[in-house]
Amino acid sequence: MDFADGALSAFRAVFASGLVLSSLYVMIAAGLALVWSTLGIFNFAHGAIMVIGAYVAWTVSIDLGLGQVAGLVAALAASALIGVAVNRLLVQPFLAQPNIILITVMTTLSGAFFLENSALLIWGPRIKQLEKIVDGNVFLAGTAISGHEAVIIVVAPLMMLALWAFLRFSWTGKAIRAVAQNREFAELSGIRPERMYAIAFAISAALAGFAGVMLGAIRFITPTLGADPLIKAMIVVILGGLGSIPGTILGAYLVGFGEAVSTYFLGAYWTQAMMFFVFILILVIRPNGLMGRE
Amino acid sequence: MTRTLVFPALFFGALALLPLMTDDSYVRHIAIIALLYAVVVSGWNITLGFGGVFNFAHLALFAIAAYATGILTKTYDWPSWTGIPVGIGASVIAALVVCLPVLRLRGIYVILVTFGFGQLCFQFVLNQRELTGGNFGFVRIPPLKLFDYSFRSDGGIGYYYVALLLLLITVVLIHRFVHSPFGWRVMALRENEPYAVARGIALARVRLSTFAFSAIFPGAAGAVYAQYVRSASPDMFGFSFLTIALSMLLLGGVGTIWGPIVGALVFSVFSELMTPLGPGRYLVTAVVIVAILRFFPKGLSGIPEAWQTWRKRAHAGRDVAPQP
Amino acid sequence: MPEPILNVDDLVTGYGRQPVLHGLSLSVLEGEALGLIGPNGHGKTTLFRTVSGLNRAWSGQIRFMGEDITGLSAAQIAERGLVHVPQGNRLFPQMSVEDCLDLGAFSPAKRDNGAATRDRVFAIFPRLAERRKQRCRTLSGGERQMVAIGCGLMGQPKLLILDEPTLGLSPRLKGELRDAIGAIIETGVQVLIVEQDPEFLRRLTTRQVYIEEGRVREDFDAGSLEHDKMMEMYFGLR
Amino acid sequence: MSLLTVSNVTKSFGALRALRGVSFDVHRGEVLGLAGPNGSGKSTLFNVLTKIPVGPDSGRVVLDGVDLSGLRPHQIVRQGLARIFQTETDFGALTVIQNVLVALPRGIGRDVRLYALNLLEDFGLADQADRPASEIGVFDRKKLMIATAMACAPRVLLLDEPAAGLSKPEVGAMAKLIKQINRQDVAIVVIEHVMPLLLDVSERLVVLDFGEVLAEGLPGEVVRDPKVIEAYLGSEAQAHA
Amino acid sequence: MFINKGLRRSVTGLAAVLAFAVPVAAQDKTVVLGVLGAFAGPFAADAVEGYNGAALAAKEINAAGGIDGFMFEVEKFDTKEMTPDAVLSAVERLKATDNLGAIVTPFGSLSGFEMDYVAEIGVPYMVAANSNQYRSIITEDPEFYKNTWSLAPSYDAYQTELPKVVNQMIESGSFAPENKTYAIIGSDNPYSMPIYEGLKKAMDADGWEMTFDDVVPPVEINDWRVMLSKIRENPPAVIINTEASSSNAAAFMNQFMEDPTDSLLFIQYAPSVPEFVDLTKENSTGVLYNMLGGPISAKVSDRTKEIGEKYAAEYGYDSSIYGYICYEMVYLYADLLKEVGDPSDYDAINATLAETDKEMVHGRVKFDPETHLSIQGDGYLPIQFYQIWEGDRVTIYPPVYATGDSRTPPWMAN
Repeated sequence: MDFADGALSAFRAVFASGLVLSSLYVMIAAGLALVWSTLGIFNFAHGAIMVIGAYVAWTVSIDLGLGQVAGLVAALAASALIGVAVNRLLVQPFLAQPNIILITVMTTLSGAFFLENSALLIWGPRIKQLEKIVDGNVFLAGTAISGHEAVIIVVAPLMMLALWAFLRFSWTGKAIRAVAQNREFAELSGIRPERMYAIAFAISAALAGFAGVMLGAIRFITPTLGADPLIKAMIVVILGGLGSIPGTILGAYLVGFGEAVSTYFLGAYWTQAMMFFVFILILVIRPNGLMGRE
Repeated sequence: MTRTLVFPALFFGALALLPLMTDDSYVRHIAIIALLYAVVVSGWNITLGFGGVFNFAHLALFAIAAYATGILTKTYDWPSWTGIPVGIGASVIAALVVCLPVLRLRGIYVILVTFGFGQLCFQFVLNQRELTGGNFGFVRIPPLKLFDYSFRSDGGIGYYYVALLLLLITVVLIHRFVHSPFGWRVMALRENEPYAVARGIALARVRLSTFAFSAIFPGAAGAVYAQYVRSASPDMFGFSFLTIALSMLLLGGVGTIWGPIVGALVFSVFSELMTPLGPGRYLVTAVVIVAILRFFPKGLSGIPEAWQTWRKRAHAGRDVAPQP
Repeated sequence: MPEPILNVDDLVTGYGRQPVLHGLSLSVLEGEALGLIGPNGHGKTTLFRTVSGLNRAWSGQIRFMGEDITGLSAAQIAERGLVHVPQGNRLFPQMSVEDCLDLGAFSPAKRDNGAATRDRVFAIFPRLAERRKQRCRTLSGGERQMVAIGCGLMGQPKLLILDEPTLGLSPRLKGELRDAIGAIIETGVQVLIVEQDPEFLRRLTTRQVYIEEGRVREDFDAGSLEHDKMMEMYFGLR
Repeated sequence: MSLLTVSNVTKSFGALRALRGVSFDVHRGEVLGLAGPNGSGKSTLFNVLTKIPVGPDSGRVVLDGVDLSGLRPHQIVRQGLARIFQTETDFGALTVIQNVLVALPRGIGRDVRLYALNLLEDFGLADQADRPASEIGVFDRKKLMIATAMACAPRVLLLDEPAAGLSKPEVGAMAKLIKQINRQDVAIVVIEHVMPLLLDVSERLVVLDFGEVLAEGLPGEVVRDPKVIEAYLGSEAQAHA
Repeated sequence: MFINKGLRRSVTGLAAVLAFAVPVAAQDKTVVLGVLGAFAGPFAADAVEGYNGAALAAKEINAAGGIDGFMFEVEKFDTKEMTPDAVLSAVERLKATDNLGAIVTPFGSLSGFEMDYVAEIGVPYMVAANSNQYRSIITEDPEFYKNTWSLAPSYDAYQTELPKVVNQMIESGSFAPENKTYAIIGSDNPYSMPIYEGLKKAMDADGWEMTFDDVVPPVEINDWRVMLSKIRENPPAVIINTEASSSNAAAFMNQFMEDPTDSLLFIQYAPSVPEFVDLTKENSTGVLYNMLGGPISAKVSDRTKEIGEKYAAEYGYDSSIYGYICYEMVYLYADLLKEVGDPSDYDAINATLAETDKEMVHGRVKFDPETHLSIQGDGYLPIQFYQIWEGDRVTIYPPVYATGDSRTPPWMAN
């Protein structure tokens, strides 16, 4: 086989692979980024909320046979509700405490264990499976990818764009940012911070639920489905930096393409360890992320 | 001075007699593990409680010590009594490595970097399958042996006393730490970093020493753990292990000598009692942790104080100023 | 005697267990502009924070336009038209001037008049109109102060509380700002101002109150805050 | 005879130029008052001198012949430049005497506790030595903060509003305390809004405005300087003066 | 020795409290069968199905009046987070259990380290997986581990049998390779690595030439495309993937099918998980996989059919391998108890267990005295090769159990 042709096809595959992975990470990280970049809360229950979203969608669309749309709607509603509960029970009561950072790490971790094991009790340990949104394959830069993944590639950046626009242009979005940037001044402006927290968490959790539904069609759904994506999302939002939705997008594409490129040159074997190494390195060099601010 | 010794003497005296009360190996096993956890969590309390640094690499130190002990005493045939020094050495070196990036970071970033360090170690253990046994774990670590006495004999009672001795040494060391200028410097940095620096406290040196000191305990406990259960597993780098230890620490109360010990012992027994609940026990644990954080932010060791405040308030009516 | 618009009665509050206000009483009468003066660290800012709901009152009562507002949240108090422009003007650093102002009229009832109020703010502070797209953190100190006051006006206040509006401003800017506040007062908004500069207060306010050690020490009638008195208070010189 | 020489120090935060080429000397054994309206850069100057959290953008600070630019914050303290903060600051979980002990340099001698007790005695805090610092009164916390600074064996002591929030009698006591410290051959730079105190203790006065030295000289003269009055009382005030 | 009475009371109290964690055995003629496993976390499905299978068998036996009046009670011994101390706690709970008859379990830990402790207790211990680990421990001192027996066979055949099956396909005409090349992907875990290395050796020995070789880490792999593109640069006749995670393997299957090469695809074990077909749908038609110690196809084995149907009727879904094997373990134990008569006579039961020679759901079980594993091979526990065809799992090897012929995968049809 011609070398140049081989290199080209490899390049295409790396590109397609990077794009699929990045979009996956964008989708998983979107909700996490919302509460992290605006409220500065790192929600370790994010992965577990994804799991619940996927299971609820499974119950409604497959078990009850009500179809994909109903499943998706139910999943979004259920996860948004959980998001509100997480905020109400695990975040709000602790906001006044001085070591809020450690405490919310602990409470959201507890929340994650609660949700994960609730899923185990409710749906059992056997793996479940959601229908793909679109069947068949699509060609991307000469490499085939599944239609479902193509949907993710298109939807994930749109999701981020919508999130960005929401924070940028809507009253509620601006108010959420205001609370994050200067809580007291926001209160004096007539904004109720608790309400903004609740809304931000609801949206964030709904995004997690959506990610769960999308992921549940290409991976098996198990109670621990959320663990790995959570760690990836964590890397993404940290790379992106506090206070920056565009940073999160950049972070996701860097991680995704970085993983694809590293898999090609270093092999899959060392890629994971590399990612953590680079993650730590970046945190040390730029503690506030690549596009982060104080 | 004598009065302050009464409680520790009773505590350790009772624990020293426990094997005479019951030879039930189940009770003994739970007790050994609980004592080792108490040592680990007490060590964590040094960085997290007294030092105020959100060090999430502490359990990784424990795992590193277990692996180091296992690998050197099994693969490289080092005598088993070198286990504890090896564990401490490995743990301290790893702690110094983690501390370097931590010196530059604040808040949540410290949590993330230290957690990331644990994950990096986890990846390393998986990648170095030949050395570490990969994701199945490292097995058949030689048990502790002193002269001709194997600690496995007599139903493992030797391990119980080793663990108890470790805890005793831990309490003594931490007590001395809390009452030493070094300890005060560590706490001063926690209380107000700029002010501490403005009083001539060398941030980097004190932080590095704090990490090194706190690493002694997971190092020793990790070594004994490895020699007792005769196995090390990559799960020791995982979330659930970390959460268990953190729950113990928060349950007991950070920044006190006895809080983490009480937390570790209570939590160990509590979690064992809940075994029949299956996955439901995680639900209970999660609720209990959140409730403790909510209502007793200082943990179990804060309950007497909370009780006194409550009584004072009940007596004094509205005289006590509310806290914002 | 007209009914006070704001009435603070025997207010005690502080931080942690440390009281800062020891039973402070104060009224803002209908139609007057009240100035507060006194040394740093003696409770002026604490008073404002408690009135606007940022701090909790330990005891005592705060009434605004006849309604007891003690214990209401800051947002609820702002909605009622008691708007506090805090000291330090950090604002929303990442937001544009325009967004920042808009958020000043966050409650739905005020949103409707938002555009009109904004035009008024721009009329008072023409410089803000030029910088409407600029991020707050890139503004100069004077401009930030204008935005802060502008935000307060966006809340369509009946009583506007200004905490050291001229902090760190040059004399020229101070003058500009004083004129602007004067213009605001003329539109019928009542003000309560803390200021270090007695001259500034004397020009703007109808009555001044001297606060020390968490209590009202002296009450001056309009214009009686004499230079010598100030020299004494400030420099201990006669 | 200059002990501390500050030459042409500048510091900016983004667009804000907080210090614009500040120069002055502190002489051995003197009390130098540092005045200026709120926001004129006084506290920033202290921060920059002690590098807490960071040093100046440019300019030189020399303490007794030693250039401080290469030193880290804790080394600057050990070199003999200690400061107190504007608000009462302490290590609340530590006892009063431990607050002092952590600040003591090594090599004081064998009985450090006795040394610390003597120091507390000077500040009238010895009877509270074993109470947690968080439990003592405001004035005592303020004195404790100065005591810990003294424990660092400073040659120049920077006091940032030592009288803020104090009652009149306490202000008087503070003035006495400052003079008493000064007698131990410690040069003092004091920022204060309570003018009577400042005028009482200072031998010389430096007035900052907008990050620049506006006036420097004997206190009685400086406060009558029209520029200073204007900076404090507003532009119209000079007409009355 | 003087001991304070109150102290003694409180300590015995603690012991009683601890003992409370252990369910109290009721009647005298109860035999407790323990299932050791993690009932939460990533391995929960294995533990739960092992438990379900065992519980189903016990229920049947009890319904039939028990064994000589002995009634079976199946109990969970939860290894929780699977950390070594949690596994040991579970072992200690077993040890303290009254009337403990035997342990029947898919596996007690991933490393098998619990064997040392179980051996000390002496209770009959039957496992259904992780043969490599158990073998490596047992062969050191088979006599010491006299109570530990594996109903799973040695996994060695995973390393050697593939070339034979491929050659058989070539002979039968369902596979016509252009050349003798292959690509292989290893998964870096102690289970897969020996198989990966063994397969390389076996393929090389059979004259195959390797065109691609990489190892993936034991984590979630969402994208195989880079690797697939490297494989496509030089399309081999056979692609071998030893990925153990069925979720990862399914992703591989789907992504391979996005642009398949003219290669036979073999994925070791992972496609045996029932849901693999759900995740891959028609994409999986044509893929080959194999399994050791799994039940014989229900199409040829009545036993499999019977257990499978009973299990599905009881629990509402199909059993995985562990449901079948743990079910069989309980019946095997019933045989032993009938013969020995005394459930507390561990030595006698272990000795009888060692002599087992019984036809079970996965073939004839007879133990190798050196390794305590079930003997593998024709006439004992077979290695079975399957080809998935439109959701059906067709056994194509060994011929005795075959339910159909191998076919040319659809992507290779032209």
